Amino acid sequence: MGLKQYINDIVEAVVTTAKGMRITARYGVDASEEVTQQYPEERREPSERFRGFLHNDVARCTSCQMCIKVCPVDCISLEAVRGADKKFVLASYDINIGRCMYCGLCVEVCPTKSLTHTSGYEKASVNRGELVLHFIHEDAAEIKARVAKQVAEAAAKAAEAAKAAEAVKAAANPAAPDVAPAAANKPAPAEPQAKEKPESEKKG
Amino acid sequence: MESFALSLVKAVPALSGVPMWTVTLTAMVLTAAILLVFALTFGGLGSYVLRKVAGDIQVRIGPNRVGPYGLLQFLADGAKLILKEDIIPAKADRFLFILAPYLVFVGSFAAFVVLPFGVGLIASDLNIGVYYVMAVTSLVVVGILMAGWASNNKWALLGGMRAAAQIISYEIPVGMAIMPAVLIAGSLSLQDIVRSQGGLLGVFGWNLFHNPFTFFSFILYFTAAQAETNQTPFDLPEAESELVSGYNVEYSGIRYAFFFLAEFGDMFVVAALATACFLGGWHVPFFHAEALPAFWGNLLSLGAFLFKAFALVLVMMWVRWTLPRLRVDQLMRMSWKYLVPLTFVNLLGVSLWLLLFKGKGIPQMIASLVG
Amino acid sequence: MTRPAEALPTQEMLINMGPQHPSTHGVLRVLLRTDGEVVVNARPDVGYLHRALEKIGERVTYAQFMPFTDRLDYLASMNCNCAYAWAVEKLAGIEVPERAEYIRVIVSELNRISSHLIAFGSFTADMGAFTPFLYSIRERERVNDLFEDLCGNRLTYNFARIGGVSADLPPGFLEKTKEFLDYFEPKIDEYNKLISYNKIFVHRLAKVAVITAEDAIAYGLTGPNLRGSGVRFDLRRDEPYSVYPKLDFDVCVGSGERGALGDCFDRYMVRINEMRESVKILRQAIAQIPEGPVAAKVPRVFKPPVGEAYFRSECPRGETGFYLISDGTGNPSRLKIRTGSFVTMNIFEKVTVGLMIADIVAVIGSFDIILPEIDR
Amino acid sequence: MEPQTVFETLKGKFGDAATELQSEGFRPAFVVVSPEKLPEIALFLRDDPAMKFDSLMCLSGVDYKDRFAVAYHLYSMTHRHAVGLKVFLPRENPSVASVDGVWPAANFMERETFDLYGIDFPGSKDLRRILLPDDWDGHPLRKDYKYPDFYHGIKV
Repeated sequence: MGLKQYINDIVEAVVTTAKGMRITARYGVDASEEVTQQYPEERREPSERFRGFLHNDVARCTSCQMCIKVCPVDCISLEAVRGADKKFVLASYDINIGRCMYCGLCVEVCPTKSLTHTSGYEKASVNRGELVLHFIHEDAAEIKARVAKQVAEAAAKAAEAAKAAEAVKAAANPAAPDVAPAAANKPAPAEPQAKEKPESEKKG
Repeated sequence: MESFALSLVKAVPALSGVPMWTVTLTAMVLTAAILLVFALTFGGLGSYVLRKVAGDIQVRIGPNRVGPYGLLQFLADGAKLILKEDIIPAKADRFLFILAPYLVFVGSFAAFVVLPFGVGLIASDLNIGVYYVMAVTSLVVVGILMAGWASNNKWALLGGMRAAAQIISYEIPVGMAIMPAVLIAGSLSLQDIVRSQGGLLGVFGWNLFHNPFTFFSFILYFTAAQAETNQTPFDLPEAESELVSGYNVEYSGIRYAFFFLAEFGDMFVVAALATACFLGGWHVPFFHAEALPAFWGNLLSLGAFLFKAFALVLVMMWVRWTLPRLRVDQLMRMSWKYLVPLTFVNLLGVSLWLLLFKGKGIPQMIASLVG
Repeated sequence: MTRPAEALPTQEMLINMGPQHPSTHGVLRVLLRTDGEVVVNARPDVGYLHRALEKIGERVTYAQFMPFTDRLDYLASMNCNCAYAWAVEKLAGIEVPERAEYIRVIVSELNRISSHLIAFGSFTADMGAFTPFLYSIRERERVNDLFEDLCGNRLTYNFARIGGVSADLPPGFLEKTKEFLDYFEPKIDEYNKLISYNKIFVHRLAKVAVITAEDAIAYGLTGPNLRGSGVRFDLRRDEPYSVYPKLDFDVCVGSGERGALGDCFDRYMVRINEMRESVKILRQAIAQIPEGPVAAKVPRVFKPPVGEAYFRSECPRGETGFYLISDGTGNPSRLKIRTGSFVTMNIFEKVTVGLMIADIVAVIGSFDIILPEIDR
Repeated sequence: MEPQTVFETLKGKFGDAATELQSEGFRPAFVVVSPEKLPEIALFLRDDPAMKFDSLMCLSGVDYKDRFAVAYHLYSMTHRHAVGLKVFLPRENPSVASVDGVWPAANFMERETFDLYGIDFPGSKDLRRILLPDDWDGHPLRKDYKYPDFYHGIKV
């Protein structure tokens, strides 16, 4: 290592250090460069498309289960029963936001746009159970019972109406075949139930 | 200290009935207490300033929640450190583990004794002041090595070893860089060194401007001292990204606080020494503090001294937040291949200058030419 | 007094660097055998973050796997999203509207900038300079803001879809991107002044962990790590996909300007220079982007024909390849992910012999590995 | 060079060792070779001046339910062409010679395949489990893998 190199090294070290220090000094002095946001007091507005906690507008939900099918982590579960007007009635709709990864696939597929992302992102809890959002606060069993009752009532009514009609018909044409009551007398179906899959299938 | 006690007895007649040694002892304890409080406060406020400076440089805000402008952050931190669980690893060498932080702290705190804070504000004006500072700050290395060894942690051990190599290597350039001031003053006493810089309006008498060699001495001293105090770019003993936290990785709570305070104490000692040796110490520019009544003179000179020292501390922080870290072999190379030869050359230069120009500095020569 | 060597035996020290260590960029564990500070052998031990993504891939449908690609390299989710989408499209032979391709390129390059920013920032932080890290985070935050406007998330974007992208650009996005580019370009020079050419920094990196071009190819290094060794190979140019052929950009390679060709400094500089090239690509893409639909018609129940496809694309951390095997059902029968970081770790043991502990940190930083990509 | 030519060259050079060319629906096309001849074929592909497949892009294990396969995606930095190489292995004791002497890049990927599929690579420099713990039971990417309920007493 020659003397020239030696001195060059020293000069280079001093010059590059000075250059760096000038930049840091500029930022140090210039208070307007500060970018910190004082979080709890200052908040930035989440953007329009922000994917926060999920929210289901249960009034518009048709229990089509698209969201359940598309969810990669199975965080949505719902129970629905067929109501008196043949439409499904939600008995429960739960989203486990502790498991949700906010991918937004469920919102995309929702045909009625009842499932949406809100701008909420703050939640803390000491146990995982609290991280399950219940969108229907009533007890599922109660709803089921009520719907079943409605269905039964409707069925009874329909049967009565059918009977009356039959009576009328019978009066008009006694030879008509007996068909109507069979359709109305089906028991209330509780079939579309998306129960959580067993734990072992969700590894990962 | 006896002389101070004697003057105290003379000034306050009521004390004449008390045995002399009690007065001396009380005075000693009081001085030590004042210095300790100063050191602790500096440690606390220093940490606040460090973080604030870091925040400013890094386009952040820094502490601002506790107290106005976050000024009381250090109290909160201190309370946290005191209340924290004191963990001693099961396989640590308990005795050494407990002893190490105190040694480190004592090493940096003992240096405060000879720092000339003002015209008459010096705990003990030792006639070997500079030498004493160099000696006691070397105690730090024993403590750090002890901490590294006793923690029974490989990272801590590496940190301790690095610290030992580093601090011992950098003692030499530090000592040699400070020699010019000693040569000019002709004394090892810090108070004498400061007094020797009082002429020419209290600015141009500074050793910094004495001649080009002293100017370089200052730069070299500052660089080497940065290494002595384990500041970035020489913070290898606690290199966070390599050694996790180095020698103090196993320490927590109040024991960690001692290392922390010692680090800031060291920072101040280094800055104060630079101030005393190169920046005219407590001399107030364009003003004669010595001529004032004792109280005001001391107050003013104390202010000047602290201002200069703090300014240097700020520069140290500024460097700290700008530069990356050296590697351990480069650190050694820098000391032995660059700083040591350069400080020797500098010392030679200063000596020759003093010999050739009969101890006169450039400003002095200009002054004699002009007037 | 001289001692015989036996009286003062020297022992090699075995140190665990990681899985919890500030500068292993995650949960990498390196088993160091050192002689004092000198590394005799450094053996990487990976797998602490294994999430069985490939197994998950066989369980979920093609479309459902998209959010998992976010988790592949969380600093460059967009790149992984698009890579997966391109792979599936190659498998099924889907034509993607041009606007969608442009959008993909724009987000990929933006994400490349943000990923390289993190690489730069965390690398300097590893080297002991903490300030540039904060500066890089500040710039990255702007990219994140842009992405939040675009797709609603700041880290795991899940933006690409098979056959296109999930949504068109929001109004004002291109203008904001341009604004960001104007703001960002001068910052690169500032970084260079602040740290890249700092004497200490250069000394820490020059001639450390030199990888020759032959080794780099043989060990399968890709991306900036390969180019750092002076191999001018970039998938965007040499195996063009999407609309990259229509864009003009340089392939940055290491030049050995501060030491040897293929050292840590070269790899670092390639990333810095690539940010500039990305800015260049972005400006062109913004100027050229056509109007039109952003997604092709893909049936909701998507079942690609039986076949196998391997698609690789240039991600910030090297080549991310998807090897997809379809058996005609809705789920992939095999979904192999080849990631840059994983293959890069292969050469780690070879290049770290004889370095110092502090250099290990530099090597990890210069490889710019990311653990979720290694462990998948 | 097209995979077709690669296949024909291999056929000419190694005879029946190159068993099949999978091209319909395969991007890139695969040349299926017999596992016994793999080391020589790999060396030939790497060193032949017309081939020069100096880079191993990807090495993957595949479970085709009735048999295993190892797929090698090769690329030539010199000629900028790509080809796939595939060996089929039986379900019982699948084993194929390691190629990490030919392409050092193979080491980690072979370890991964060994880990997740249990395919043995005799001759490898260092064949240990890589992603899973050393005492993990079974090879998870096999189609017949059963998820364990517990690992060291921890519920999985």
